[in-house]
Amino acid sequence: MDIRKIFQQYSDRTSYPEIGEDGKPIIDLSSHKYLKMWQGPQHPGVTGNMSLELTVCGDEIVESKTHVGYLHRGFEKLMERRKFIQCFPTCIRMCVAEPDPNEYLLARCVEELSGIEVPEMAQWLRTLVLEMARLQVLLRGVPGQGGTFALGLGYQWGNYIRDLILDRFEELTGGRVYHMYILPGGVRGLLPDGFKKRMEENLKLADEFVKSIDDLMYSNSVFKQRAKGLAVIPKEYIDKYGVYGPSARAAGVMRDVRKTNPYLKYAELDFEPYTTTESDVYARSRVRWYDLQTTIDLIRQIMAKMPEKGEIKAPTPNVLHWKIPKGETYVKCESSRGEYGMYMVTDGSDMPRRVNLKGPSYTHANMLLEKLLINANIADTAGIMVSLATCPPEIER
Amino acid sequence: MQKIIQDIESRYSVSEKEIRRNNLCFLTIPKNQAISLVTYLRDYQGYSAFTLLTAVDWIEEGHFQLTYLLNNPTNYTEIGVRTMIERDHATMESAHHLWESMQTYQRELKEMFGIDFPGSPRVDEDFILEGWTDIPPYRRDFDTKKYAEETYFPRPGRETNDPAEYMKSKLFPND
Amino acid sequence: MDYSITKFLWTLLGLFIVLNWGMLMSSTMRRIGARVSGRFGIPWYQPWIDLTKLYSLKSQVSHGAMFFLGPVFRLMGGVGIFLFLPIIYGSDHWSNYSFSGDLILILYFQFFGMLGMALGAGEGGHPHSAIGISRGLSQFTTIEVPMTLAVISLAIQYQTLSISDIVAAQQGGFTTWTLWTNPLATAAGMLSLLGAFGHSPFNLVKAPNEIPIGPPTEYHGVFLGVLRTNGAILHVAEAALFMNLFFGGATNWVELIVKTFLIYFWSVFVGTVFPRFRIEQSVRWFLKVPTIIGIIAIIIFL
Amino acid sequence: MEKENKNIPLVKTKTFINPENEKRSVTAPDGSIIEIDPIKDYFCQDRPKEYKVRSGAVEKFLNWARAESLWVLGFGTGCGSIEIPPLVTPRFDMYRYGVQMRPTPRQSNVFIISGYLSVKTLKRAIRSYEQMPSPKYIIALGSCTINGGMYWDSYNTINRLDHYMPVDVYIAGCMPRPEALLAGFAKLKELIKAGKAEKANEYVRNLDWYKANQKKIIKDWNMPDYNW
Amino acid sequence: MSLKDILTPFTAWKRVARTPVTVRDPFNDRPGADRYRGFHKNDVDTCIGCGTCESICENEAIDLVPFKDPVSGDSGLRPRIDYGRCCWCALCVDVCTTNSLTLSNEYTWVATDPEEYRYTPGVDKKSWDENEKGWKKPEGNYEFYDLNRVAMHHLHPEERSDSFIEMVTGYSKEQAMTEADRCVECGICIATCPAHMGIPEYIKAVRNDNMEEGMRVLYETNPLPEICGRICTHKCETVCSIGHKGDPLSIRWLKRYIADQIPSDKYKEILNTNNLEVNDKKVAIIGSGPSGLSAAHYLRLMGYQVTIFEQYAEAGGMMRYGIPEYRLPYDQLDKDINYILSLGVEIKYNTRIGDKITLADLGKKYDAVFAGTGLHLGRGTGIPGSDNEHVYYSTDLLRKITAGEKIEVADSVVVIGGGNVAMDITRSLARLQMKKYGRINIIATSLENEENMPADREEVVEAREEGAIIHPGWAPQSIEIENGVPIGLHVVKCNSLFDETGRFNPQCSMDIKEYWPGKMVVQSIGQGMDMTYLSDEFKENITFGPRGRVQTNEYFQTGVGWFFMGGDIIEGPDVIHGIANGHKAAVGIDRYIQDKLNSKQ
Repeated sequence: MDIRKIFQQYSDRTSYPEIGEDGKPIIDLSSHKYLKMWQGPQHPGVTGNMSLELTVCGDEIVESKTHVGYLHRGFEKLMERRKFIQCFPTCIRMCVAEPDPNEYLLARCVEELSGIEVPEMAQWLRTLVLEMARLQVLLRGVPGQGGTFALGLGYQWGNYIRDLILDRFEELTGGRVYHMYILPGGVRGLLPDGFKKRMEENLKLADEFVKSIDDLMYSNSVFKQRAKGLAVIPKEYIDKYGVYGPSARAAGVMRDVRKTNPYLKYAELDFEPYTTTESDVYARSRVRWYDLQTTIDLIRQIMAKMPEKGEIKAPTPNVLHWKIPKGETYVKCESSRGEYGMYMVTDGSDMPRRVNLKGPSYTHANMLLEKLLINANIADTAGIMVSLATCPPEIER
Repeated sequence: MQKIIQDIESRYSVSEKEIRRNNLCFLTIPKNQAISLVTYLRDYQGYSAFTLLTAVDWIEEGHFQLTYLLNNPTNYTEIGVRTMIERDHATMESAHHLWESMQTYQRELKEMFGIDFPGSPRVDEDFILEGWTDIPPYRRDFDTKKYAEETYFPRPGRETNDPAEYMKSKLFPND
Repeated sequence: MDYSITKFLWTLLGLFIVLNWGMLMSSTMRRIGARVSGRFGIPWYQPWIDLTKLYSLKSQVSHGAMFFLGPVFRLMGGVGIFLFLPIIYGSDHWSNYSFSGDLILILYFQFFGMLGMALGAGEGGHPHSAIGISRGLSQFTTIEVPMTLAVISLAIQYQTLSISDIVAAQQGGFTTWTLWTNPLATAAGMLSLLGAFGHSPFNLVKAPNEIPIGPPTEYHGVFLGVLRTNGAILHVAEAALFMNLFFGGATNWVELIVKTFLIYFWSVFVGTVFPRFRIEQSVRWFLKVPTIIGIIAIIIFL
Repeated sequence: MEKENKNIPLVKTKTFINPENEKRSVTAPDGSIIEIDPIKDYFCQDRPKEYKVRSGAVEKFLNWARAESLWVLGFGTGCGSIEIPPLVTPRFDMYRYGVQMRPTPRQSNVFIISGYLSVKTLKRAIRSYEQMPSPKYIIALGSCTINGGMYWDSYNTINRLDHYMPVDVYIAGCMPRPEALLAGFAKLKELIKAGKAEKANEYVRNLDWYKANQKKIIKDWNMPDYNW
Repeated sequence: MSLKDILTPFTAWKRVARTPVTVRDPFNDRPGADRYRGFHKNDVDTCIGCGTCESICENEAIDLVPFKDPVSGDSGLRPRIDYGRCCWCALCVDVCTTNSLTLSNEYTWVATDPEEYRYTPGVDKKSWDENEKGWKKPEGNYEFYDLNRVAMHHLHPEERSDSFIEMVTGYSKEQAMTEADRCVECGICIATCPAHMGIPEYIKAVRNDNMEEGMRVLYETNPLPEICGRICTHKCETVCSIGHKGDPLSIRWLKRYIADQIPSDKYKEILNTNNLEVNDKKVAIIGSGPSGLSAAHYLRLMGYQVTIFEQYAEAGGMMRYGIPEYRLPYDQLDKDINYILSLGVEIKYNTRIGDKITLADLGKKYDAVFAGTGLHLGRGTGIPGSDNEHVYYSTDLLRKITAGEKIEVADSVVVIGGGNVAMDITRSLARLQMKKYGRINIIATSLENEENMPADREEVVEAREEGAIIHPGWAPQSIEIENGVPIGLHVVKCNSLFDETGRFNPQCSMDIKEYWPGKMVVQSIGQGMDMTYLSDEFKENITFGPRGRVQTNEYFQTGVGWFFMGGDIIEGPDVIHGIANGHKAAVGIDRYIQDKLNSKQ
């Protein structure tokens, strides 16, 4: 008798609960077989401020609903009553963890609709800032995957280096979290003296971190047991559910805007995003780990290739009453989570008619997460959420 | 891009087209053809990835603009399908059968703009707001500043002066 | 003075020392863990402040009588182990109430605390408590299996169920420790100890980012203070138990402190660098590796 | 100042109760029909009580213990929560100051309102706050808690936190840096040691005013007035 | 699960021996970066209270609160920041017109009272006021608005030096919109403009390409936009907030641009003056200069029957007879004047008050009289030789040029004076010389040195471009006369003009001498007024101030109730002052008449 088979027989409950005729699971709470359980918003395992309404049977989730809106500030509405320049401080707060793509996208939308060319130097600086932003997110996000499985050590190390990167941001942009660096037409300053040297020191630490996180997490038997085979995203889900960035690349589908629709200076940089096909939590985390290395390498490349001096800002009309002709556009860039896009409609006035931000979390955290959580263990909700890199503020904005 | 647009124009009545970049264009289509075009693009033209669905409130003209933005993951181009729907009792055909992620967008539009998508799953559930009783907040006729000032409590003690007015009142009060 | 009263007072003094050592040990462990992270960590006296604060809080919630009794039962689990454990070998004052069959009783007390917690936390009504308890009970059952196997192996080896006797049998210097005489039982025991201390990868009961924080979710103030008191006692007592069973016991306090520290550090050593198992993985693991080792340990001595 | 605020007229709005929480009769598993009132059954309905301030050296000693053992509720209500991880990680390490994170409100005594509160979060924040045992303290992090900050004209975020929850310490900034938050903790410790951090009792005393303000904006009030 | 996977994680323990990386003293060990955006600082002395910080702030975090009494070019307000709103984006710093607002790199502010978080940087003392680090506007070509004004196209000196055609071509639409775009709409200029024109409003109209709206704004305060758009002394531009960092806005040219865009036949329609009411009250106006026309315009809008008495054959006063055509073409002048006349203003040319009609007659016939008779008499230097008949006054010459009278311009000319009128006559005579002789030989000299010359800078520059020689800093001593004709001017070096008390007291070095030959000498050192129409009975009731100027109340009402005076005779030579006086006098006259009516009833 194969003991393994008996275990599997009892652990495989994919057909559980029964599915009714309307395609929905039959869940009778009064049968005392199921328990309704909320995770979040006050829950350390939930990324950011959102909540999951789980129906569990034992430790297993049979139905899940995500509830968002705890961070809704109505940005898109607020931006409709702000001038273009005033949108910037507002806009960057749409995603707290990685605010720079917001800045870039809004600036790009404005530039594209009003036809402004950005100077060379500013483009390099923008690329640098975007990569630095990716670096600081990944330094938190990569070990954060271990954190969801209670391996907090890597998170501690990563966060320290992230803090150092934030110091570099502070030097360069004047802000620690909200940088307000990219403005329409260009950026707000050149590299300070000695920046490259200090950055290189930090990158060395990051290199060491990459190595040690590999030892700690990816070669960790327990982590492998937890993460491998968990929450597999089949390839056909990529388009159906809208899967972007590292999550799609873990499924073997190349989705990286930096490569497919190069923007800024990415066409001049040499990099190859990593893809794999396992598509489980481990693979997604591993893709991010490779991304981290790519990013470190890219920052080195950028710092080597960028010119020393140059114009940082193209002249713009007076920002106090800048009117942009009627039009609409969609621009996108690659955030650490995937394709990050902004759709802007202008109507010829000095305020945008409509701004819509599309972050990958919008699809990841709603339909995809709900789908992946079914038949998962309660213990894995946090791991799955983090592996999809959900960022609630970009869902509800 | 041009080829696809010509192809679409031969099949659907495109009333307006705007080519923004060589990989992005917007087409305006009558309401009843929109879902058909989206399906066509998805199934026959390779626009299999759905990027976003959003609405724009053209209150002056009395209609909502719905934009379905589709992405072609093989040649990396994007087509925005725009359609205009009546602002009063706004209703649109649901497209949740095309992409799973669509129902989230439709839920959001229902809540934020009040556009109904009959048949879309969970479309009536609260998505972002909770217990909202005012008009849908993303509509242009909803004044968020006024609402905020009436509902929340702005801290008193703020007063400002317009430089021109202030100088006028101080320097030549009799004018 | 009556012997029983002096005995009781000595035991209380022992309990007090163990409590304080337990708290110092926990803060020290946290400081060591913080060092690996690159931090300083809490001050060494932090547990005392926390405890003072917790006892100063008054409860505002009531979930019924069992809710109050939960921490008390839990405390009884910890104190119970201590009470029947000869913590210093050969000392009349510090041998507590150990008797010839104390090993069995202590195994029972190990479970007792968890059961008490189950009763109390279940009354709390919080789903996290319920899930935590169900996890805790199932995990603890499986922890007990290798543990019991190791104890059985020892019992066969030393032909006794008295801890004092087991310690006595090891008093021939370093090499007579069970660690060397019965390494397999030691291995089984130490592996099950990982589960008993509740550090990663077996901290499923409290699991802060899954079911924060398990059974004690609803407990606060004095209740939490009691639970923390218990934690301090329990950790030292369990470590002392293993010290007695496998590491030759202690003949003085210094030895006790060093040995319990090292035994406790073993779980921290593992816990710091491993993530947490899922419950079924944990159960499976305990039923696999330590159990097999334990069975072999028994077979060898049969 | 507190009195002055109370003169602001409050608009009565209809209170909505989630259907799940309405009074209704249900069939029990054994077939009998029972009346349930979830709000009454699930929650406690007593008014909160002020915690007793002892006098003299005892209170001083306890205050010292409270100040040196600040347990922070791990509830990131807004963007400010992005600066909490640096505090618990090596760079700033707030543990060395006796500040620790707790995952459940029952065991916390400091609530960091990290930035703006949307109406939906406010409801949860109030509930979490009320579940915390007294003495409890609120640190308001960032400008949004003072006068609305960035989101002063948003229809979904509150402007002034002190109308809904009693705030002990305010920290200006958007975001305030971790150091500012540490300074906030230092200030809070100072207040507690001086016996001045009595805002939790103030909340109890002015409960009706706070509740009226809260109910004015939380229309879907499907929880009891007092829920500890 | 391999053994390696179990053992490798333990390598993490090697970190236990490392020193913690924690910042030991977080409050002092890690100050903000040099560019950190911390709390606000404001240099209140540099700040002009323009309020651009307030208008760019998306959070309405900035209030302008009074700091001191306003003066020209400084609103006296200073920004007060509400840290319950601020988001430290530093857009206010980048947009600041004077670079006075900066951010320090301090960032810790903990308080128990939320009301504390409103403060006026620079006024309320804070610990970070002396902090030099922090965010400042980035160096380099980083501006939120264009600091350089759109250059106005002038005719080339060679093209213009022999003709009287207008030398300034005016803005094209594109140029005007670009220039208008630079405005930050602070409104500081309004107070400095004597007429208090709604400058930001009409610039906004230019930006929006809404000329009709612009026209309406202009006519609210200024009925002579074409004229003002060309020859206004644009005091507004001296205080323009953009001027602190870059070129001030070309407010004058934008005004001209608006007026130029509207054809004269559209005026009535745009300004809605087709059917003006007429009441039975009559007002007489003496002189059709800017103040007279302005008063006439506003009185007419109020419904009064207005009659202007003009001593010359054409209306316009000094604007026509004092300003050469290349600066103010007559057709543009006529455009403004004709519009005012077309409103129903009656004008009597060649009618000099004091000759046939006396002021007293007017007082009887009309309900009120306004005199804007201006300064059109030349003032002499009084130096030896200045009584020669070939020593001219500039006013006389300019008038003759306008009237088309023949002027015998000599082939070498010396002009005494460094004001705008001196430049006008210099350049006019240069043009005549060019026409007659084909070359220019004209010298202008002034007491003031180069920096302090009263003429507008551009006038001096243009005059030099056209070939005139300008020698500032010389005091005329005597005119050399030979055969009854001047042949030259003796001057000495002038060192300073005013003594310590500020009185006019020129100090000259008599040993540094110069002699400039010239067969024609023109005196242009100021103008005097002709007050002969004021008979003694009036003079009793009218108070005179220093330099013979009449003292009036704020509505330009003299001691004689029905008699109002305004313009250059009150304020000195300046078109825009004249216009402002006329407007205000019109209000005063209206009040006076209404009061009289009310008291009768």
